[in-house]
Amino acid sequence: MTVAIEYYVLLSMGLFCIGLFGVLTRRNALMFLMSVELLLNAANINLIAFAFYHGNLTGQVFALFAMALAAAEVAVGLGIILVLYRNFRDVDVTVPTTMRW
Amino acid sequence: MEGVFDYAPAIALFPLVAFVVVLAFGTYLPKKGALPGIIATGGSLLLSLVMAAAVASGEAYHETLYEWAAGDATSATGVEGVSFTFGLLIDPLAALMLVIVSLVAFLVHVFSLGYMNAEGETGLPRYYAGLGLFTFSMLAFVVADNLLMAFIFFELVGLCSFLLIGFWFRTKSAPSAAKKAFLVTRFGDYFFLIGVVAIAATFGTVAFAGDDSFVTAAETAIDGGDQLFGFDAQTWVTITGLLVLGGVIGKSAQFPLHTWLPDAMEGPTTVSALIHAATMVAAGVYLVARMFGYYALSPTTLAIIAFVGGFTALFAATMGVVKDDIKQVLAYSTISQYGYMMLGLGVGGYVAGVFHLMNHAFFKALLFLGAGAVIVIMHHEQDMWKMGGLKDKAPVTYYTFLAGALALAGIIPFSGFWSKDEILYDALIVGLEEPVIMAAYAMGLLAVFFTGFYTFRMVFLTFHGEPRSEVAEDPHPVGWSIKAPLLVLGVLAVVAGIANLAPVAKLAGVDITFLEHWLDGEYGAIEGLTYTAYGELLAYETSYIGSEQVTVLVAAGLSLLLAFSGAGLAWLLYNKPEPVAHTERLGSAGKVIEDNYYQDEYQVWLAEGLTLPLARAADRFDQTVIDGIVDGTSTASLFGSDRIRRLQTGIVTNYAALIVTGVIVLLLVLGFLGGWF
Amino acid sequence: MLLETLLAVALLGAAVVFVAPNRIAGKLAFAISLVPAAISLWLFAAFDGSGNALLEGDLAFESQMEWIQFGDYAITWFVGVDGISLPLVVLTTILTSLAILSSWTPIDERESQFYGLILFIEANLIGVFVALDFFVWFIFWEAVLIPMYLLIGIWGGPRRKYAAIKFFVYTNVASLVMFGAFVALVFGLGDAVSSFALPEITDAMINGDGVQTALFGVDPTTLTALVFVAMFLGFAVKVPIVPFHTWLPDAHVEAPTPASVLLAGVLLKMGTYALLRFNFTMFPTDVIEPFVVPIAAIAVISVIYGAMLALAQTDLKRIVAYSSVSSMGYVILGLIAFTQFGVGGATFQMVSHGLISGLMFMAVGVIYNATHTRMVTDMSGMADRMPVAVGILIAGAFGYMGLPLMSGFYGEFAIFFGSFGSEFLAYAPVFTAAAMFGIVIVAGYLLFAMQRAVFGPYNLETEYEVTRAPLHDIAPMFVLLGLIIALGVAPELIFEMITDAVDPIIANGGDL
Amino acid sequence: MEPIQLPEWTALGPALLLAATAIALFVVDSISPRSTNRNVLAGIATTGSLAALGVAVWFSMAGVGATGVDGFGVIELFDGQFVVDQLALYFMIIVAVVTALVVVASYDYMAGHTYQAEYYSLVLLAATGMATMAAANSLVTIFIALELASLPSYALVSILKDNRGSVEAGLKYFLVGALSSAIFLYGISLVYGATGYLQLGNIASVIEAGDAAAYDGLLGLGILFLIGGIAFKTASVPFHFWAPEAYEGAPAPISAFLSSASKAAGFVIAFRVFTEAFPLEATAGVIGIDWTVAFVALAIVTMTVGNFAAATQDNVKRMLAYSSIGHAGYALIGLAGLSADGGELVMGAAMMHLLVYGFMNTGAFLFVALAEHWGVGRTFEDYNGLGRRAPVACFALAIFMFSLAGIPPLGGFWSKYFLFSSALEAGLLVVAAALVINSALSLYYYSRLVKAVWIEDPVLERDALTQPTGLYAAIVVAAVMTVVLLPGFGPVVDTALEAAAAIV
Repeated sequence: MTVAIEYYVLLSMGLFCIGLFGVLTRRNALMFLMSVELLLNAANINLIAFAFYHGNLTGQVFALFAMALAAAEVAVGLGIILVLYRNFRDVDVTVPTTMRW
Repeated sequence: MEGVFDYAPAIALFPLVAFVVVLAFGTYLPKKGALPGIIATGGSLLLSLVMAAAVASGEAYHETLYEWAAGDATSATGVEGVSFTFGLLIDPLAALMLVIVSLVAFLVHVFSLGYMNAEGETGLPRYYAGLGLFTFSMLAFVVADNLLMAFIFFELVGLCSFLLIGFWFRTKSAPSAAKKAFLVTRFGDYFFLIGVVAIAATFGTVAFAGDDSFVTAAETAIDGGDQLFGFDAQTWVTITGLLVLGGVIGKSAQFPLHTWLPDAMEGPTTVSALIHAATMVAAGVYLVARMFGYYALSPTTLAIIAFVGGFTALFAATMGVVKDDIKQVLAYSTISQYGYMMLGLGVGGYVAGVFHLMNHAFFKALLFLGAGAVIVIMHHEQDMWKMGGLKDKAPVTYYTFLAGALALAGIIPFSGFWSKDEILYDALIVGLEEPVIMAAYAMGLLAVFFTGFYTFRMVFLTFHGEPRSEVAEDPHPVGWSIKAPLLVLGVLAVVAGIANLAPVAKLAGVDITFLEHWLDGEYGAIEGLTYTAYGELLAYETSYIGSEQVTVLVAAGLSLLLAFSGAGLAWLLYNKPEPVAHTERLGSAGKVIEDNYYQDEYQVWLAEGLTLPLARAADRFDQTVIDGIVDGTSTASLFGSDRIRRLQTGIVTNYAALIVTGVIVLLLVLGFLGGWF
Repeated sequence: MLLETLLAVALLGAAVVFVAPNRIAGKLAFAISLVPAAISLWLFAAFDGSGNALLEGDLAFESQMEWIQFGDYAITWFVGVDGISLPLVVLTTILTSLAILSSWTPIDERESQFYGLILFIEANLIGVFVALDFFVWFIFWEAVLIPMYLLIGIWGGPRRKYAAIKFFVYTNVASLVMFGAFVALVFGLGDAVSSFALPEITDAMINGDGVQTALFGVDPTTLTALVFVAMFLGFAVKVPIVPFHTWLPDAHVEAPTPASVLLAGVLLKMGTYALLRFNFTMFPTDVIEPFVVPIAAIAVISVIYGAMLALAQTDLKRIVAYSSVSSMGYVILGLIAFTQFGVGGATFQMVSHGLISGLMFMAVGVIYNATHTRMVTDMSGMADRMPVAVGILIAGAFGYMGLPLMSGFYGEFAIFFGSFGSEFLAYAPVFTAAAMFGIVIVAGYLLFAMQRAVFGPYNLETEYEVTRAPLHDIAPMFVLLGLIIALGVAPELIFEMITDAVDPIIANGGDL
Repeated sequence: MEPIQLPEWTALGPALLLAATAIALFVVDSISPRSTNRNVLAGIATTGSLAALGVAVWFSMAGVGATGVDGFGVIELFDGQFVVDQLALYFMIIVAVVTALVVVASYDYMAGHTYQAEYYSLVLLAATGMATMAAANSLVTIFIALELASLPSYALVSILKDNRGSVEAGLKYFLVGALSSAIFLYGISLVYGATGYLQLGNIASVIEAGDAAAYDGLLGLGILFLIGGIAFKTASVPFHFWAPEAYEGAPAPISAFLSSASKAAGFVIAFRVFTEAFPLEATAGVIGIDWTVAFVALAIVTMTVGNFAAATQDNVKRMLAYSSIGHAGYALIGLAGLSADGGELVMGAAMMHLLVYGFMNTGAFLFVALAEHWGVGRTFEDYNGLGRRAPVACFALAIFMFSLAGIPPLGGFWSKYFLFSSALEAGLLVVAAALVINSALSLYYYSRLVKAVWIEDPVLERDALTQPTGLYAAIVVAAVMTVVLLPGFGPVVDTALEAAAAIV
């Protein structure tokens, strides 16, 4: 028995919304980053589910790419958060506001 | 004599050359530029006499010399193409005026040697250059063969007037007077220019004479019953005629634009004599005479001219009565006398008007130069109350001045009597039919009394009685350059009347009205520009009291009686060793007159009390409202800018929120439009 | 290629002067500027064109080549002169040379940049007048703004920054409006035109069917009318016409003298020139007709209101600036009259006003150099110390008042004559008479200013001796005065050429 | 016709050259990690970017990707994952030009900084990503290329590790970027769900065949999310929030690089995705609305927000950053004006604008780099009177500013005009009007900068300023190009129109 495609989409959308909620509410940079990972994974769920649904592998392959890229992104992100901490003594993303308006 | 007309342009060009020479090299010339001026005006005088002789031999000259501008413009009367040219028109009128102008100009140049050079004035090249430019412009105006050229030089003499009135620019009053003179005449010229433009646009020509003159065209249009610019031809001719008259009123200092002339006395007295008495002021009257055919087509205009003239004659004469400054008296007298000329022309007395113009030029130049001599004698004192007793100390000045005064007062047999009498006679015979003219005549007549009074008040105060100041006891001697012009003009003031002894002619039946014949084209003339031709155009009815002779006698008797009464009253009041002022006796009327009927006040109020605040209000409006809108737009933009950039709060979480909001908004809009939900 | 040479000399000259040492920049620039002046005079002498450049006239010195093809429209390099533009080109080159000469005294810092910009502006001004492709024209038209902005901004008076940016943004906004409108017009013409060459567009408008395509739901007739209005407004700012004039006094007052000379002398003429070239040449008379009375009314208001504003000023430069507004009103009146004398007189007046206002600004500048004030209220009796400069100032003032036998008179007279008898303009005599009242007010404010500033007892308190101006300050003014009188005495020098180019425009009016 | 027939993969030459240069820089640095030879590093980077530029120009001229008789035709690689046509080459040229300018300028700017090699190689890697974006023809390659461009950019922005501004900029850029790429990826997944394909051409076929009709909401949402991702890359509203801070805080050459090249790369994927994958009419049939509507709205809002926010900035770099947002709005007209019956004019105009923008905006930011190199400060007031000390650079700055404002006689005028005219022709009256109004406003703040350097008097006396060769060279080249593009705009128009015609 296969799960109908709608449920996958609903799942991914739910995940996406959770991620979005995290992005909007988390002030800790790391939490922010994790929320973004949730968003990416929501997309991955979609890709894989649709690949299954459409019967081609494109989506699955792409999901792999996406995961690799997410990892790279995290690497860069962590680097930036590190220097952020060095400069601002904090990882709160709302603290650096020297530039605005 | 035909060929001599080829030299006609030189009459005007001589002084122009003098102007250029003096302007460029005046400082280095002996007499600081007086000599080129004297030579040039002398040359002009000679040539003018030659022209007059040529006209006397039966020639006349009308030639276009230079095309200024031309183009296609269809006039309201259907004439295709228009060309604006410079040309010469030398007919009896112009020839006469040429002689008058060049003669007075020459004499004034000579007089200036004594009046300006001898007094050690600085800036003399400027003075002589101004005189040269003036003489050039005035002569060119006289010979102009079309209205536009006349306007051009009419304006240029105004410029010279400005420059020469303001000769002593380091004072406060002279520049102010110069400005006023130019502005007031400019106001008149505004109407004149509209008139020129209107005439050009209506008839496609601005020529004074010939078959394609605007006078002929206007006649044709009236006869043809044309509609011009929405008016019938007669009305339109009246309107344009009145517009041109605006310039005349300004330049000839007629009411209500007369206020500049008394102020213009701030200029050197020589300038007053030349420009503000004998010639430039005459330009207005001359212009009316020049285009008399046009005015003759419109009885309304003529009546207005006559009325304005009569009114001005009386009005100015009353003001002359109370003035203490010798030049002021003469200035108001000038205004008054030009009023007579206007009256004469307005009643169709073309010859009378021109005759008085000529006589006035001589005797008023004489009086001004005489006044100039007095001023030199008095070490530049102009107040008559500080003079007195000069009769014996300066006999030449006194007797020539007296001759001028007698002419001005209209005492028989001096020149002024003949011409003034003729004007009044012409006014009377028309006035018997036309009530308006009668009123004008009455005012003119009444003015005779005042003329006699102020003239002799001036003579008595200046020359008679005891010296009333130290300088009057120890007068400054004057040289030949002052005396000679006075003598020449004095003789002319006495004898010039011979030119047209109309009353004598009418009473005795002798044919001695030379000027009338001269102007009627018995010698040389241009067709249509003759007294007879004008007479045919005139629509005036005339009638007599009894017979013609009786009327002549009545008119002459009345004016003589009044002149003598005026002079007599002055003799009674002022011919004393120690005369006193009687102004107080006039009561509040005297105050009004002394203040010149508040004419200056209201005109100054118009300029400074009304126009200037209006201008300032406009400026404030401009700065606040109009510029405010411009600046406001920029302020509003920058305010908007300031709001918009506040979106960028600097907090990255807000950015994420805004991004999400943006996407949702887009989603809602697109989804709604696309029907996704 | 003569016109290209003219432009190239000025442009290269600008580049050369820009890098030259400050010490010699002024003299070098003057020497260079003589070349375009000479070329333009030669063009004037050798001019053999006839008719109107936009109306199938026989052009002089024209050249055209491919440039850019975008979509259905070609943009070409297209230049040439006719009887309207050539006098303005000569005016530009001569005025530039003289302006450079008159800058030697007042400009004492960053000279090479200053003179470089002057030459650059000259090139662009020439370009505006010779361009016959819309884009060539527009590029030069806009490029004028940059150097003028810098000239005002760098070498200007105390409020120069405000004035410069106001000038820059305001006139640029106006250009954008006009530009947009014109592009819309060309699109509206549809297939009738394939390039932005002005003669081609004019042909399509006048001889062709005009706008046939509805654009943005606006029907062709309305579109044409809207474009006419938008272009008029765009140019109205440049001219400037009341109520779009407020940038002008600020710009004029703050600009250094030579820039004022060019600003008043040539830049303002760009607006009227463009009005003539575009609004009154390209549009059939039935498009213009509904706007005739409003435009004439605006012209009259400009004349009178501008003059009234001038009356209220005490800064000599401001007086001359507002009087420019007033004078430009005459030009508009002449243009809208749509007669040979009206339009021809307006063109003549452009040249004439260029010379006279240039002269006035130079004279005021010379006095300012000596006294460091322009306030009428501060000065008194300047004629005492600077007789020659003041004499010229007075001559210029009388030129401004339209003294006969100076060029201003002929320009005004021709305009008045042309507009009085105009059958295109309803109530023409009334409008003319109303506008003519300007000649009284102009006399009023100029004489008032003269009386206070140059006459009377000398009592300016300065820490130094006020002396006569040097020859290189005086000489250019004499040249200008000479030209003013020459054109006043012999207007046919250029009027013949102008009317030759104006006639086809009038002929388009049909049996008006 | 070329005498030698190169193998097909060489069509990606420009991108490959950039990648090779990046690797070469790593290698050189690894040879002696302790010493840094700036000349060698900068030389390699410059050579590499110039070589890429040369190759791209050569290909473009030689007719690679051109469909005409004398062209080689469009070259498809890796089963159509990449495609090299005139469009791709055109944008590779832009990227390479900007890269070259930035690299040259960085020689002086980065003097004294650590991580030289890393800096250059990151720049070149990002450039590789951008060049690849130009050629990417599938949502997969597009996403990967996009990330390849983005990740080095994050690092580059925050490369001044001890500079709080730089770090803050990097953080914000990264966070917004991460969010955006997640949204983009999610959009891709939705489009994939609706059509079953990731390759652009295939997506289009599915939509045209009507097979996606059932997923109208899915597809619509997907397209919207794709727009979001693109908007991030092009710094368009509402994804522009990172730009002011990132440009302000980043080293100025990097700001130049991001605002010119990265933006151009963003636009090339936008152009390609929306023309190739979502044919207007067929897509509208599915989602019920023209996607151009979104771009119309975005264009207007973006240009307005950018220009208005720029008008009252005090910080020069920030003003340029907002101006860059405004220009993204202008370029968006290229998409907004597309229509079923063509649109190569409007898209071509946008492409021209991006090219000119590549010169003038890079030049402007490089001037800021120069100012930072001098250490004169960051605000308008700090710039006061620079024209007296450095006339050449300030003259160039004036050229950039006026060109950015779009007034003649500079290159910026043409592209802005063509945008305007094609917007009018496309019937976008409101967009055209917004363009005009914003141009008018932009003149104000651009001329403010000119005013500062040329007109204002310096607040304090300065000593003579140095004239760093690299920065000067880059600025002068950019300025000269900006001017030369006025008379020489004809070829640009032809190339851009041909490139646009390749996909429309």
